[in-house]
Amino acid sequence: MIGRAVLVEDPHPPTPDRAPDAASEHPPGAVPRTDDRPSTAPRLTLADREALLELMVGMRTFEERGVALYKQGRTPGSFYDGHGQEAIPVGAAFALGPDDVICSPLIRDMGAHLVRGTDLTEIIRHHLGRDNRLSRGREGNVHFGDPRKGVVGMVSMLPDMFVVAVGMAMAFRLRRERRVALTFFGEGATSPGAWHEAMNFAGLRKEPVVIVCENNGLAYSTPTSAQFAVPPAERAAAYGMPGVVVDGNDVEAVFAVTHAARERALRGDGPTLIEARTMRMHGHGSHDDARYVDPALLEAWRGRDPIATYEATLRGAGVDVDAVRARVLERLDAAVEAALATPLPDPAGATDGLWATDEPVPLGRGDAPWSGFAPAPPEPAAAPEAGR
Amino acid sequence: MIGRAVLVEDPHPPTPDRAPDAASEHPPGAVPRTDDRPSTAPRLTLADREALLELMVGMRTFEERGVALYKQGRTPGSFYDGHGQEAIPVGAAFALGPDDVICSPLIRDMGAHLVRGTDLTEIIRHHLGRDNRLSRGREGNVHFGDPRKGVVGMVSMLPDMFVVAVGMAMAFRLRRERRVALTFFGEGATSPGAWHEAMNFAGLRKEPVVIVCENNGLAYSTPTSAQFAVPPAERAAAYGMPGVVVDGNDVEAVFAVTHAARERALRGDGPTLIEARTMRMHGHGSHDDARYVDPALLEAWRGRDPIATYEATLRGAGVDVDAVRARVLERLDAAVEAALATPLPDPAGATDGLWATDEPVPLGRGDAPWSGFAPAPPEPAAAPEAGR
Amino acid sequence: MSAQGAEVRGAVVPGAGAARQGTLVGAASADGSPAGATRTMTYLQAITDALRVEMRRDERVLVLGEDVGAFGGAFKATEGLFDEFGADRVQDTPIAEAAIIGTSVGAALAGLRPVCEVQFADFVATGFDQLVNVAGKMHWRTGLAVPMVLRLPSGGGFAGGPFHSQNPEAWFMHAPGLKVLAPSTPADAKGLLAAAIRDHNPVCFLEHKHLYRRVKGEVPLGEHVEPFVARTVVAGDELTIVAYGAMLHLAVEAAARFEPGRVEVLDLRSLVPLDEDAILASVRRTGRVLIVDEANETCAAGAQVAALVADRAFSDLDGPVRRLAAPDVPIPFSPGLEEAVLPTADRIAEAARELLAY
Amino acid sequence: MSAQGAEVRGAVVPGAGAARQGTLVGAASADGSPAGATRTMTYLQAITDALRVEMRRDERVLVLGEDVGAFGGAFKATEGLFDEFGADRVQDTPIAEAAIIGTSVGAALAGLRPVCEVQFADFVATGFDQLVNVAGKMHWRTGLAVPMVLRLPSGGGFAGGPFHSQNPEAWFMHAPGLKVLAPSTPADAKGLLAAAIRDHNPVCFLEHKHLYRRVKGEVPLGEHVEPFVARTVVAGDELTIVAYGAMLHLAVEAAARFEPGRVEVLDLRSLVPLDEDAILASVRRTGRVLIVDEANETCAAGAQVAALVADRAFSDLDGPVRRLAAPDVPIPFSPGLEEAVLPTADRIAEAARELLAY
Ligand SMILES: Cc1ncc(C[n+]2csc(CCOP(=O)(O)OP(=O)(O)O)c2C)c(N)n1
Ligand SMILES: Cc1ncc(C[n+]2csc(CCOP(=O)(O)OP(=O)(O)O)c2C)c(N)n1
Ligand SMILES: [Mg+2]
Ligand SMILES: [Mg+2]
Repeated sequence: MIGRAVLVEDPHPPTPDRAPDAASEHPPGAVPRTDDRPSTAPRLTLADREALLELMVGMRTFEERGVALYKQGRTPGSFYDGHGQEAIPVGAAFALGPDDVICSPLIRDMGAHLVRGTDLTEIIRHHLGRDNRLSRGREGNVHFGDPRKGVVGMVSMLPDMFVVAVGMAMAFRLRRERRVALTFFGEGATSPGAWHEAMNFAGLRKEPVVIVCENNGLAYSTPTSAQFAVPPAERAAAYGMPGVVVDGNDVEAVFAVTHAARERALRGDGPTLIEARTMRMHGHGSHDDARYVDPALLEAWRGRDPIATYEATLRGAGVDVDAVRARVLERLDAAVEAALATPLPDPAGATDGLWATDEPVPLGRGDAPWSGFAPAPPEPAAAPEAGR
Repeated sequence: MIGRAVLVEDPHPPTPDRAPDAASEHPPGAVPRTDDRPSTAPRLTLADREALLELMVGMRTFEERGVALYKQGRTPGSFYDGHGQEAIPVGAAFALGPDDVICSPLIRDMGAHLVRGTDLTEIIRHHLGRDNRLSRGREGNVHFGDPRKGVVGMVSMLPDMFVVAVGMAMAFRLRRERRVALTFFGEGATSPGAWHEAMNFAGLRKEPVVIVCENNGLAYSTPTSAQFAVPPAERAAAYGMPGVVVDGNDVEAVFAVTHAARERALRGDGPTLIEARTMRMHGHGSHDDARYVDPALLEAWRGRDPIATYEATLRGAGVDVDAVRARVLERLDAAVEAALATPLPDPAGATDGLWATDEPVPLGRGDAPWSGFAPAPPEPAAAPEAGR
Repeated sequence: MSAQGAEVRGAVVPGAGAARQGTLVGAASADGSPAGATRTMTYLQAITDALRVEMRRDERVLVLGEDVGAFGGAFKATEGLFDEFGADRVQDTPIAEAAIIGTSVGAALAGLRPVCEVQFADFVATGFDQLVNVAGKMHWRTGLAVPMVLRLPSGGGFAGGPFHSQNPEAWFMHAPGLKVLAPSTPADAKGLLAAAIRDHNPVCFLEHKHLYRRVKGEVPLGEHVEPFVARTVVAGDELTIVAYGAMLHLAVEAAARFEPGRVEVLDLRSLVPLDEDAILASVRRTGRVLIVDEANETCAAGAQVAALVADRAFSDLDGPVRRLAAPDVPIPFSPGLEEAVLPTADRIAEAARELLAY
Repeated sequence: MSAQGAEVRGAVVPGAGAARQGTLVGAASADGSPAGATRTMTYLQAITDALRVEMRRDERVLVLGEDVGAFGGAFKATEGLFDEFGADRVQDTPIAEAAIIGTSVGAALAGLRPVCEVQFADFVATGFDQLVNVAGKMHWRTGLAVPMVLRLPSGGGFAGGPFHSQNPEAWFMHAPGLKVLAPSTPADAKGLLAAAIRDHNPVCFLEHKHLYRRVKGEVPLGEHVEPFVARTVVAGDELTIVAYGAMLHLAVEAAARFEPGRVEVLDLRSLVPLDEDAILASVRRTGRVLIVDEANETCAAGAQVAALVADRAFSDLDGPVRRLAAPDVPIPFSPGLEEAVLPTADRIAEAARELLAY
């Protein structure tokens, strides 16, 4: 979806002015602070930066359309979006190499699927319950991943896929592969026991896993003050791993800390927990009007919208932001049209594919659009079709 | 079992010389360090100290007999002991008031049952699978507790009863009662997810719970180096609660930190995690010869035996140690004899009592032998018979 | 479906076990509503009403779970309770099912009566250990009662997909020491929940999400408890359809397609204890049985009912013991697929027709 | 009991389904043992042998669990593997069943073939969610295979008490996407475990602790896999006893009390997939069935078998579908109580006698 960016000298080192004024208090209310910008920041070319913007806009535009389709009654079940959190999945996934895996993008992480190059039409088909290669209609809303792109879809139980990611990372370590597993979850997902077990395994065995915790201040209706006593990043030390707080509304900051965490994992130094602080701007899902959120708080965060901010920056750097938006919209329109024209899955096949009968196919390689990666080597074997 | 000690002026403040030379490394190998003796140490009379010794000797003597009965084939199933760890359950339980609950004494905590005054004959009947009021033969080995004494017996799944203890403490808090729940577990039991959930609930809601983690260096065959990256006490901060390391072989030190933790909980300041460092001197159970443990390590720890050390101290203070031992042995002999004369439970009753049909009876009050507690008020209602 | 709900209410006919039915507490209730008064409520409102009435009646009752506080719960079952009873008795918890269940066990041991909510029944797997090993085994092992209720919004039919559609009741049935209830009507939802709260044992209370707002009915005001027994909903002589929860409504719909008096429909209401007498009495009389489960077929509640009938009513059987259940796959998201998997009134009627012709 | 083990080995008689039995791989194996060679092994040794052979054969296979490394596991099932294969392939884990299972899912997705051990099957409840929701549903949802084996030392009979005696297989049977195996003999323990490791799906492997050292038998050396089908262990014409795991031995002992040829004993071996054809073929021929479960009765594997028979073999039945199982209480510790609860050969024989007289 995003072309491989040309390597242009445009280092764009993270500057303190992009890190907003810090308050060490926990959101909601507090403006987050990036306290651990890696000293050797990775380079982002202007094309990279344009790609980052395009991906964030892609996520936002897709989700706005998704809400509309849901409200029109075209999307069965439920719909969730990550409005205002686009910088986190996009920035984090942008730091991944093609062999890395994401296990799994969560409820607010549509952008991560886009970075990896998952086909947008397939995603929409999936959401609409139409026949598709990602889920064959067996799953809906945020429950998908494209194994062909090195992405394993989530399950609902939080944060089960973090545990699975640690297992994938273990396999990479045992086979001495230069790959990491990246996992996403919200701050509320740090409360289940599975989180602790995954953290302990990862920290103890120094698994090459990059842990992105999106602290958006809320877990459904529950504020962080009713979720835990100590913010996630501070808890990382209890597992022998660094915890890093980053401004989750700053896509380049998220990219930089994720890049550093990946480098650390590849060096064999183990996992990093990245706590990306942000705010959930919409309801938990499209069914939730989030009346329980203080409007003033939302208003304050609206001024820090990751896309608007970045757009302003890039416009200043000469990017044709309108063209970016136009490209995104054109792709989306085409994809929605194609998806709506797709039939529902054949009910006759509802029960097939419970059992795997063939030798498992390895996960495929994801797109790795960051210019910092060398030209991509040829593709390995393809990943399996869903449920086949 | 232990008479209420007479209040004698013998403050016996903990002195630095009882805290062994410290090494901050983690056992096995390292000699533990008491880094948080409470500044206002509770007073122990000479009678209290004699009681502490008697309780530790009581545990040791009982368990030695238990091993013998097991090896003679009189004890079905398995047998576990806490040889060398007596100071922890005894010292910790000694700090509890009559209304406090223990939920639950674990695999090395026989001494806690003795402090609460659970009938020794019943305990032996339970171990032997004879009819008894604690378990009616439905449970064996370490799975018992006497609800009449404010003690809830353990389940095997680690550390499930910690979660339950947090719930009991919550009830105390909600009802504004001046009581705490004390829970025990080994360092290995800090790895399951349930531990994290319990820690989070306790720390977040400031439940009046006292958490005693017995770090004996091993979980079955697994050393702490394969269990976690960071010792338990250091992890307490991640839950907003203090973590205290104490010499688990020093009964008075354990008493003192538990007393302080209880006071803190009663003040409404929430839980404390006490990490009592010690060494598992026997196999995991009597079936395990623990060949995997370095003999030199055991030898080193043998010199720090909590009973031998304390005996020497108390002998110097004028306690008739031999009389203590004789009393313990006499009681044990009588109890074993009575237990061996007890019939097996009637198989006809094997399936009764699955359902509770009557209004639940509250837990009873435990013995609180420490002289620091005022004369005990009259007993409230009795607790239910097991399974009836 | 609300029409079906009405049908069920209208069709309650005295049958086997009917003598044991009805409201146990008929006197004027805590909130002063006159004895015998009713109001039309949804299944969901009836649940909230049960919680409110029992919380007023017994101050030991408290509610805990994710988002059950000021927000009123993901399905709004606890709406209004926070305002009335405050944060101590209506507690928002972190996301931690094992702790929700485990601290409830502790609170129950300490004399409270917790009613905890798992946001979707599917998530019970993350707290399963506390439920089956700690709560379920406690009384038999130690004599200590664990009076608590676990509310489990369960079931499919609305594109919830593999993680929001499960019917996990058979897991609980296979774990000794847990009572298991699964109401199909608003009045039963209230009466069984209230009775569960008063029970001295851990009770798994399966509230069918798909009935929450789609089924309405008259519900007694004030105190109302129902016994843990089955109820004959439609009387008939030639075939017994055994169902519970959402399937009950489909069974009634299917039964209505036959001449009156042919097909009997038995609503189990309680799975543990299972009303074996009512099941056997009905099947012995009709000689034919069809057992409907929304859950996955293998080792489901229906398998237990089938095994019971095949053993103890064998000599009265005029045909095979038939079952209709979801096949052994997760519940699919896409509505067409979901419908292909869940039992429907059509399929129930077809199976009934086959059996009647046997 | 080892005498019973011998009896079982001696009594293997060709019956329904027998054609599908036996060693699939008969050629000289990885460790160079000649084709057809066997050695007497305990059930436990056979398990270790399967692990060793499969680990030699396929470097993707790794073992993980609590104390499975240098210590060799609580039951010594992994003894010697650490020395041979090292710490990467024989991993000691922290006490964390969800992580043991969940990281195994991850490793499987990444191309390895983890065999993980839960120290006692009872503890599976603490990792239940990863098993049923992540592992079990994965392939159907996403098309991704999860080739992993969960070894579950299960069952009672040795004063293990309520937390060390469970037979949790029915929970897995009610969770779509998990295969469930329960061998009764050393040869099957090896052959089914090896086949489980080669299978591309998550497999719950129930090793009966009470058989570990008490049952010996000839076990093929080198590679040996068994198909997931039932086996007729004793042939008979008048009654089918369906059993698996430890109960199989009691069933054989009970069958031996009748004249040869009357009582057939079917060893299920695999619960998912369930060999419905073999069960139905046998029952249709004998007309009578007794199903024995060591697990708690309600919704057990036997309930599913009973439901199957009552539906699809109904017209061939000459008597009720009988079951013998543990009643619905936890398994007691004291030996006399435990014996009162678990099925015995006496009780099986008595039930068989009753049925034969029906
Ligand atoms: C184990 C578990 N329990 C409950 C839920 C229901 N649930 C879904 S999303 C959610 C809130 C998640 O909050 P957070 O992790 O902060 O993510 P966010 O929605 O804020 O992105 C809850 C409670 C779940 N998915 N998993
Ligand atoms: C959830 C769970 N998994 C596995 C076990 C098996 N098990 C029993 S004791 C034990 C070791 C416990 O070690 P630790 O907590 O350090 O206590 P210690 O034996 O050293 O006192 C294990 C693994 C268990 N009891 N619970
Ligand atoms: Mg959140
Ligand atoms: Mg230990």
